[in-house]
Amino acid sequence: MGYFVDTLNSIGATVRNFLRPPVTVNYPAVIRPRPERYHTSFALLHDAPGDELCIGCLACERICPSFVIEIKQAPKRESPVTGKKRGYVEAFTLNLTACIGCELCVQVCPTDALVMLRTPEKPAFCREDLILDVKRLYANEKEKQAAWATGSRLIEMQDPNVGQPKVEKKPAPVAAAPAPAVTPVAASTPAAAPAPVAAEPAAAASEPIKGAS
Amino acid sequence: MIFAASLAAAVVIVVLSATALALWYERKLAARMQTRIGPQFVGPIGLFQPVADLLKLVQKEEIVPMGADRVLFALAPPLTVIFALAAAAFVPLWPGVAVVRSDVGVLLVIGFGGLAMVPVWMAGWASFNKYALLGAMRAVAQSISYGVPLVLAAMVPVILAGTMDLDGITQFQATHHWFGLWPIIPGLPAFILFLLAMLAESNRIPFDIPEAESELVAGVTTEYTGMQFGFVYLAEYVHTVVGAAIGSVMFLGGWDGPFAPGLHWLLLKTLCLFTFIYWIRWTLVRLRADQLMTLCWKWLVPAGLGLVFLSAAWNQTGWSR
Amino acid sequence: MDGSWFGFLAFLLVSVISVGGLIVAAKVLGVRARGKSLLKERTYECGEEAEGPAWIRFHPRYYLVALFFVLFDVEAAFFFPWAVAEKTLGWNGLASIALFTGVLLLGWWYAVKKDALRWQ
Amino acid sequence: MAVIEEPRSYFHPLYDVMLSTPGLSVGVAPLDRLLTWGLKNALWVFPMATSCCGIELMASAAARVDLDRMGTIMRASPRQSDVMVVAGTITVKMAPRVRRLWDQMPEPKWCIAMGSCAISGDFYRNLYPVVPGIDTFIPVDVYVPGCPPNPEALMHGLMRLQEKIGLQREGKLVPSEPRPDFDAMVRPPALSRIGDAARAADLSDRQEQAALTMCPDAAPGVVEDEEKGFAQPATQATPPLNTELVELLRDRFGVTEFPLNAPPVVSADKHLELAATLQKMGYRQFLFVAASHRPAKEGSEDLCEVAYGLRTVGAGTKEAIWQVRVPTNQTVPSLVPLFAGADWQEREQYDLVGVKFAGHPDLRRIMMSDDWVGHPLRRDYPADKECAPWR
Repeated sequence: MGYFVDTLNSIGATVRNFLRPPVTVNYPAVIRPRPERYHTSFALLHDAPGDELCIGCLACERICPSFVIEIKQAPKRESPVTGKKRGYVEAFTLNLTACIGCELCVQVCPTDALVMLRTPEKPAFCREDLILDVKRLYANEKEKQAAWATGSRLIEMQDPNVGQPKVEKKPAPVAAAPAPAVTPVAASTPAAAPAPVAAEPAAAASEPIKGAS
Repeated sequence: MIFAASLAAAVVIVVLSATALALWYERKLAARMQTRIGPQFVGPIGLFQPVADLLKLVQKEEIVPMGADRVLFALAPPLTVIFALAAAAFVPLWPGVAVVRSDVGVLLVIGFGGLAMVPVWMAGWASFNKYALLGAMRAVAQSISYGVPLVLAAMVPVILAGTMDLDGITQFQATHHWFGLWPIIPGLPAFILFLLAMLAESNRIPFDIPEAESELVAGVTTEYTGMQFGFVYLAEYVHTVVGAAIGSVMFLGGWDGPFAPGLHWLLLKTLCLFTFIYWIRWTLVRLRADQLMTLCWKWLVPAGLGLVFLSAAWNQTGWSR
Repeated sequence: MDGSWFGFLAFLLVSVISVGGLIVAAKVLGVRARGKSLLKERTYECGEEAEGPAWIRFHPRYYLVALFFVLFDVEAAFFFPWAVAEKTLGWNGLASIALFTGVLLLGWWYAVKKDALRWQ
Repeated sequence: MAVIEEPRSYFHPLYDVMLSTPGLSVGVAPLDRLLTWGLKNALWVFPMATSCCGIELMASAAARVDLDRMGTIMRASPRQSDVMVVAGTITVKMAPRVRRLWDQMPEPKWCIAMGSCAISGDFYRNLYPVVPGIDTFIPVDVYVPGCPPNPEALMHGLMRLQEKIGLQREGKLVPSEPRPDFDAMVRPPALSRIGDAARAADLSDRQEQAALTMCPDAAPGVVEDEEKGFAQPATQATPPLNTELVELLRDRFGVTEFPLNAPPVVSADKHLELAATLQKMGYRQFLFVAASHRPAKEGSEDLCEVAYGLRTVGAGTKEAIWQVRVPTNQTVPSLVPLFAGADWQEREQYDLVGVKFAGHPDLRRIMMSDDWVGHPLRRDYPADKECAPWR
């Protein structure tokens, strides 16, 4: 008898599903909105005056758990924009075939040069097509949409003082402390966008707390 | 003679093309029940999907596994289609017209339905594959078990109409009442019993343990490639389409309908029954083998016997005249 | 009646032709592999080498099912002549077939009690 | 980006006949267009899912990204599939099975490598049991990058495959030219590179330093950061000594040393007797056997340490752990006659460390494939060895 009742119930369920509009997102025509931090491929960036941001410090190469980045440093030379002497890369090879998408390389980048992209990489016909060299990384900057995360944003995001819901009653001494003191990397690159953008994920994170209270 | 031959040809072609359409229809239906869209890119609203499938299946390489019985292996899939089709010859299309009008139509239809198990067994045996053999064994055990309630359910319209001629049964329904609706007590349960047994005969969900994917890969079809697999796939749908047609003839009055009795009513009823069958298919989960057998032998067989006696008693009351 | 069975022959012929046409199409349009692979023709067993012959022994429960089917289906076949003539036979015919079925159901009851109908 | 065509592994006999017949050769092109259309739009997938990418593969057939829209359904048997989607890490032991399933698929067939592990072995690619990319043993048509790629990416991969089938028909695929050398573009990863002379000379020193900083206990010299205050690792309470075992070992087995952080060493010839005694004393549950290898240094020979653990059953359970040290080429008496549970565990230790157990009924490899050479968890096993036993 229970089976019979369950049968009727499940038949009802399929009818209800039948009458509902399909949840399918019509993929190639419509692309499901990707989250801000959706990340797949990579790009190297230029700064506003047009100089390459990457200084060839090897931080990303060393932190990569999967050993996919390989950098060949160029000799130090003067920047055409600022005139100061700084490092450059001669070759930057990113082997996307073995990337695990952990975003650690973006996180350690001191100059916010390496970012991940929200536009996915095209599935390739051969393995070699998935190796991003300097040319492709700089081309990706122009062609594709970057993800939210940059090195400085990620570090600011981890700062407990940024983006907390303001508690007006008792201004705690911790909240009064200036944020940049704990984030030396962010402090050293003032070019990175500070508070308003960085507050975004933290605000998003605080949403469930609001809903719960 | 020429009329009979052309009618036969027309029925075969219509059934086969209806089956192709049914492939598309079923995929769309299933998709909508799972809040998906289903075939969409191939032709308008995915209508050419069966064509693409057919074209692909035709091109695939044929592989005969080592150690297989080559003759049986090659013969079984086409035979499944032919046997599944054969029952369609007895369906009355419009008043007084069927490809074959036989006085024992009901028996023949059930006989051809049962015969469809022979190539399945052949395929399972010839594949030289344990999954295929297990699948075939289960299919045959299940099919012959459910043969008994099927016969008993089919006997109810025979008793009520007093004839085994399918056209006679339809005419009786046209002049009196549809057996699926009236008399409600032996009629409606017998109709449900018939549908259940027919689902089980054609190995569809919820009675599809012969090709339970999680246990038996693809059942009897495990070793079949390309068009050989296509035949078995096709035969399943032909079986369901023809089964739905026979169900509508025996219980829903076949060609009978208001305004103008004829073929369109038969097609409409078949479509409704087909939809109902696939609705069930995409709703229910698979029964376990022991539940399946228990359901058949402990419940459906005595229920079928009871329905037979109830319908006989209904006849004797004289209310049907 | 003759024309009717001619129709059935035509029916079978057309279905054989259409199925045969598909077979021929598959033979003509089908591709062939360039090299012969021994692995390809091995029986599929989830990527493993098949162990032993595929024609294995089966549980006797299948045999039981076959026996029951023979019993009940033969009885059901006896029902049909009665079913057609039921209207004319009347209560008398009903009583006699009920006796017959009663004996059958007694056997069924015995089988249920003996647990023979359980799929072991 | 060159689109490279591998030599096709199948042919159309009909095309050959039509092309050689004068009047019919015109029909080849439209016929091919029709047949290719059929092939493109009914790609049935054989899911070769071994790990996390398999979840995304399943999701791609579900309602959100419904692969059925493009006519793709999953078939459980390779005989009815057109595309093998390899989703997940393929180990050396799995590779022959994948190869066999690939061979069992009928022509024409394609392969999609889904996710980093299938493409290149990902960060397991220099590990001994992992195949560095499935294209080392089966031809791959489309590589879908990601770890794992999401369902849309797989659908994109299938569309790229359709594109490739189309390109093949139009003859736009470049006939097999020498491929760019993958190895020249990417150097072999990992461990060997740390000792690379061209790299920063102090890299390994710095890594060591970093590791020490993380664990101040190990390096007494490291000054603690006062502000951040490295959390002191909680001092581990030493497990209560099993006095029963200590007495037994001291009195009957002549063991004198009972170090706090290592099990007592029992000589190999008395080891079986000890186990039997303990079993009679109520240690009826076999806990573990764990072996490790100590390469020869000056003053000591090549050793295998095999630790055994037993436990009493029920409330107030006690554990008895001891170890046996033997030179690598000698045998350790097996505990299988006493504890059936030791069977597979000893096989595992034999397989990975190479300890030989005397009296084991079935001492075969259990994890690595049967034709594997060497024991991968030995210290002298080359860790970054190129491994391709399937070749």
